[in-house]
Amino acid sequence: MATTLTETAHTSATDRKGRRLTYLRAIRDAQSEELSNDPNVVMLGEDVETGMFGTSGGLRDEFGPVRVRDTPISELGFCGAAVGMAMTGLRPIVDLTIATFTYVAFDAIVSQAAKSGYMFGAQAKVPVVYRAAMFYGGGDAAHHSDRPYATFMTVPGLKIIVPSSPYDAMGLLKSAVRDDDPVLCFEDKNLWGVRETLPDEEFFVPLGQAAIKREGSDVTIVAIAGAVRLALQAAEKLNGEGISAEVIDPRSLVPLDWPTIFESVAKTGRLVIADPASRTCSAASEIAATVTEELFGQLKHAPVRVTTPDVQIPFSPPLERTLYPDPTRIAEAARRTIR
Amino acid sequence: MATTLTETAHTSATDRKGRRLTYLRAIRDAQSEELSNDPNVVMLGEDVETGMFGTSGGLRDEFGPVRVRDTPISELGFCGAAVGMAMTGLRPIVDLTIATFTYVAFDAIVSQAAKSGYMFGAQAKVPVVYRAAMFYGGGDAAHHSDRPYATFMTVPGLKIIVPSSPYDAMGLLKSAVRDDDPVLCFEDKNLWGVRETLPDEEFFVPLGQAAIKREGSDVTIVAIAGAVRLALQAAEKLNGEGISAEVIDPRSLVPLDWPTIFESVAKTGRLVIADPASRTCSAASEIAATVTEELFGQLKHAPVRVTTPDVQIPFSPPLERTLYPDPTRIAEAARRTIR
Amino acid sequence: MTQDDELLTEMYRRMYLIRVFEERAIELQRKGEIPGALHTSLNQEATVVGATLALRHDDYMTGNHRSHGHPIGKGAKVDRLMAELMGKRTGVCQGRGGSMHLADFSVGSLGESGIIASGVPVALGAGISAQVRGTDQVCLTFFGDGASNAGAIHESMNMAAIWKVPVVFFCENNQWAVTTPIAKSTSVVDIAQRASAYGFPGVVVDGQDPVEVFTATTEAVERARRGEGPTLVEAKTYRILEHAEGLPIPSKYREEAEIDVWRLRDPLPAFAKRLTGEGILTEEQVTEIAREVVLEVDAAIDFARSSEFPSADSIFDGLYSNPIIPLARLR
Amino acid sequence: MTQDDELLTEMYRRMYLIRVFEERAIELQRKGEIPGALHTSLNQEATVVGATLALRHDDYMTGNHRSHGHPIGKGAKVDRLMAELMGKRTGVCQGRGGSMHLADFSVGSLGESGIIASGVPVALGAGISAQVRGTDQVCLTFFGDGASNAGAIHESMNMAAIWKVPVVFFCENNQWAVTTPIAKSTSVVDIAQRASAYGFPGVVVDGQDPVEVFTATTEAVERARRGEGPTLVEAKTYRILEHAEGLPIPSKYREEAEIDVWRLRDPLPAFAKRLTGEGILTEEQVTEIAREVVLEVDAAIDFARSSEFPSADSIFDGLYSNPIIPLARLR
Ligand SMILES: Cc1ncc(C[n+]2csc(CCOP(=O)(O)OP(=O)(O)O)c2C)c(N)n1
Ligand SMILES: Cc1ncc(C[n+]2csc(CCOP(=O)(O)OP(=O)(O)O)c2C)c(N)n1
Ligand SMILES: [Mg+2]
Ligand SMILES: [Mg+2]
Repeated sequence: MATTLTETAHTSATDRKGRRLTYLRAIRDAQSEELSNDPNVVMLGEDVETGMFGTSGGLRDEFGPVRVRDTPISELGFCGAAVGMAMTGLRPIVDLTIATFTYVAFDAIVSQAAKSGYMFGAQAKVPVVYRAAMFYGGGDAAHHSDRPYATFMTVPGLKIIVPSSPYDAMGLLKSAVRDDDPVLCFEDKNLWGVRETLPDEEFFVPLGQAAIKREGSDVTIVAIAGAVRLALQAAEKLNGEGISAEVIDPRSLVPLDWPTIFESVAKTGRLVIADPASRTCSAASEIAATVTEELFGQLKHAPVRVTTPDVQIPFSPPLERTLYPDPTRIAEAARRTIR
Repeated sequence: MATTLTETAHTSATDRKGRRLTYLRAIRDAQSEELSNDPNVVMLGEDVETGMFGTSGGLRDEFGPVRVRDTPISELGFCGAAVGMAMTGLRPIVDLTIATFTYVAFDAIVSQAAKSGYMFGAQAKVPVVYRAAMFYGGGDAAHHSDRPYATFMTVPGLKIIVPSSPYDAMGLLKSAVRDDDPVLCFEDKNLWGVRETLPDEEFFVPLGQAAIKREGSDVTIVAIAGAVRLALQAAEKLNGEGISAEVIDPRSLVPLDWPTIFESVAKTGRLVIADPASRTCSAASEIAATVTEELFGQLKHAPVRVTTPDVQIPFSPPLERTLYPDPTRIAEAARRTIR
Repeated sequence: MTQDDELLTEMYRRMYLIRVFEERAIELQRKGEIPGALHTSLNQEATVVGATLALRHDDYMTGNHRSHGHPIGKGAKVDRLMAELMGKRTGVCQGRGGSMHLADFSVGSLGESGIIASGVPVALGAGISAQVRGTDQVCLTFFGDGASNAGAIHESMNMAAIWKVPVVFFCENNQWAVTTPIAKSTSVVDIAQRASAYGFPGVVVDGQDPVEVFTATTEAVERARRGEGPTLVEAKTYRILEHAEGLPIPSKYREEAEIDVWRLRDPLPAFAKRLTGEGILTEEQVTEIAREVVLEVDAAIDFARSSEFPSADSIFDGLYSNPIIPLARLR
Repeated sequence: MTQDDELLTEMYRRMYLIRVFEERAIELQRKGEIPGALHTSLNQEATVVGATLALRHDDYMTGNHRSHGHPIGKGAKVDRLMAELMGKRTGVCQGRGGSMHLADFSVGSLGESGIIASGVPVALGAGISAQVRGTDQVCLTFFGDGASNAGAIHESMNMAAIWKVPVVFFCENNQWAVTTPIAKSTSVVDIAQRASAYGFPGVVVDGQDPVEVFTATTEAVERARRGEGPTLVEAKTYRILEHAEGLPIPSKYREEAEIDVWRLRDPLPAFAKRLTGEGILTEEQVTEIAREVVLEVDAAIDFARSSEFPSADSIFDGLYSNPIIPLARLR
């Protein structure tokens, strides 16, 4: 687990002026701002008071143990509790630490968080955020390496954000906290150390608004979470070969900004999706299927998915290393759509 | 819950001669045959000794309470226990009764059943079958109406069967029990009462072998579980209009019989997928994306998905009724690929 | 009438209201006017009302699949509950919830859950919420004997104990979980004993005696309100009918004699007798309550029947509070 | 040497083997030869070996993320364990598992689990399996103090109790779960007390005394083998190092003084002193054991280092026993 990244001192919107903040720090500060903004915002999770990975460091001291609360190892219980909190006026942020731990809490997230608003005829709002880091590529093996956003995309009633930069991490997370619906926030561990200078004034990134990270005209690359910077590297490579790639980061997977993707593919006629999750029933599959359905006549080539193959993640680094999308595979896929 | 279907007397391969058996009964008899065949096969689940829905009626009396065992309401615990049983020589069949209860057991199924074989370097085999009925269309509301096979398709290491007839229910389930990997069996409640005469001699349906339910040349309809008979009705309609539809039932979603689907689409150039699950990241999306990737040049129209929209299932029958794929929508989709 | 007498009268009235509501609901289900399965609280009315009357109007409550009695006990209007059972637009959940998922937020009923034990952590959260927001609300959560073996309950009880959350864990031990008797599924004779694993009180009460249930629950509620943390209350009661209407069980799983013993312990005539015996109500008043209740339920049925079904274009309402427009709703 | 003396000697040897294995593993992790995080059993050797030596060779065991000590205690060869930590093909899991997921089926080690508490139901299943197959095997499952609050454990304990499954629930209470002290997360002082909720015995032992641990665990194992059901054994021990190597904690969460108290209770010198004091081993024999163990671990490291990494074409091996050929593996 990377830890040199950890920063604990507090930065607020007003005092981050001009500083380059890490992804981790942006998450921490987003929560800090939301805790400051609304007394009904609370945080809970294992070891959040200490702030293990750096996303909650110092918050307990500032906001007290009632609002920033360590929980026992009882994910099912406290994820369900967060629904009760959310339905009665609080806006909990639940830190599940690592994405595979969502499985223990699956019933609370699906049967309670996703369903209560609908099932009770809109009597209930469920403004809860579940955060979880996606560890992969670091020798953490099968129990700590999943990227399960697609698993949750199969569940109507949830919203899902996948920030790929410090800016998005802060802006999306702040929007998620203020959203009246349950939002899952999947944070890519491989981005923890990425730094960026954030705006001086408070800002939000709305859910459902993709970012065009690079404009291009020959091929559209939709990239998710950690794959965004890899896609940009691929685009750079392709540029050297005279191929102009447009890179789009959907930023939220539910809702998904279809118009932006459609517009781009209508222009380029070619689509590559770079998705670090495993292949079957992935976000990549959904995007490929939908774009094909909507824009078939304008496609010059089949959409190509660059994903992790359908396998559990092996511990051994030489085995693991080959699995995820990388700039080479993304560029190769883009070339394939053109040749 | 339909119950007039319940039959409790025992039928074995030898004495079912010529009788038309229901889907439910085929499941029961498959288990009975496997319990007879191998002393290491055991069944567990809530109320299996009584055999609530008719899939285990009489089995406790025949095989005793050690092998056919009622459990407390502890899905996480007993689904995890089944992995320990499977790794030490037993072949458990776990009856989870209704598909949404898999959520409570999600961690056991994903972190233990799906991962142990791989994570322990093939030291372990995990021959466990988890069975669950998909209730939908019967006014059971959001907590009892999911069709979550795609949720589990995102998890490498699991196999998934979706029988659409008494023959397949018996043949697939028997294969699943003898398979050395974890298999999820999703049984469509809307098929419980469907009857069929089964072969006199013992038979198996291998996993990964689709059934061509009707041959056709203009459009391929891949249909899943309860949608198979609806697709056949649609094909009948279409036939009257001079459209020849080929209907394919994949029967298992993992492994999926790609060659059969590709061959059919290569012939027809058109694909409709009828899938009773919700749309996003569905099996339908996966099939659409993969077929497009492999056969783009041969497609005359974009693959069209006929699914349930991304919504939780409302209780009120007039609301619920409109949601699922039906012969009209399937036929309309097929026409759309041709017009 | 003293305040106590009024309370006892209201207790009887609500018990009777549940009784009539459930009996009529069964009829309607058999006639096909109520879709789906129906889990009633018949013969458990004393347990339900003894528990819910111990709560303040603004206290919270969560429950389970056996869900009609709880909101009635908590004071919900039966017309919108009945409309919900019929799947009507005027239903308390706009026809989206149905029998297993009643909820009436206006009386603190935060929802019943069709997934066993999954409403219990929600109750924990409502209790934490009261603490954080600095109110003195309490949350009571109903669960069955079968549910007591689910992990969610263990986790919730531990957290309630360490944080002294104002929650009352209320076990309706009706001796059976579908066809499984408690002795077969549960490692202790009294579920209340489980509280010893968390260091808070566990008490057993006679679930057929509404006053005993009320007294014990009131003590638990007061303890919670004082900030002293949770209590586990176990009421011994019994389910006489099948697990659910519309779910006949294929084979016999319990003795008629066992059922007969409990038939003699029907809480309604017993409580009526006590109230008249103690001079709190006259026979005429008892009859009058019955008459009023029947009228109330009749009116609820009329209301439900004459209500419309939700319109097809409302299907997505409430799925999200900030709606997402699906790209292709029904294709 | 008497049989008892041999056992005590073996006890010391395995404790020492864990000690050296862990210390060397930490060095290798720091040098980058072992990837990922590393949760060691340092200072918990008496607990681990006292528990595992109470098992028969063919008894089963499951464990958790703090996973190296358990298989060593159960008798696994350290060379294949070390190779696994390095991700090598010769590793006990062919390099697929790594530090948190050791398993050695040849000695009954059915696997450690990186997901807290999720190995406990697996142990229940192994116990049920022994019952069904009519063997007299027992399964012991290790879990931590933090894990004791997870629902999976509650469910498993209840089922073990009702079916008298031959399982020993063994809690390594090292006082902390990452940065959370037990008093903050857990509603009872002794986790052993939780057994009262299931009606089976719960015992507390000094986890720094391997003989006390062994004796209590042996009693639990024998009880299980006799068909009398589970026992919960809680060993009080302590984690002196950080939660995991490679996971520095950003802020201070416990007092040095607390750690110091436990430093004085290091089980290895204490046990060596006792063995020599009681005349079971001479000082020379103790030194000789140390020398042998170091050689064994050195050899293991050599073996691991000289082994190859798994080949890329083996990636899918073991994902399925009856393999599925993925359509497009790496596209
Ligand atoms: C997680 C889950 N497992 C199983 C079921 C199916 N089920 C519905 S009610 C019930 C029995 C519940 O028994 P108990 O808790 O005693 O409540 P009772 O019905 O007796 O009131 C079961 C097993 C469910 N709804 N949810
Ligand atoms: C379900 C789950 N939640 C959280 C974690 C992260 N985690 C790993 S170890 C640990 C603490 C475990 O404490 P304890 O059970 O006392 O074991 P110890 O590490 O002290 O041996 C936590 C929270 C996890 N691995 N799995
Ligand atoms: Mg019950
Ligand atoms: Mg610990």
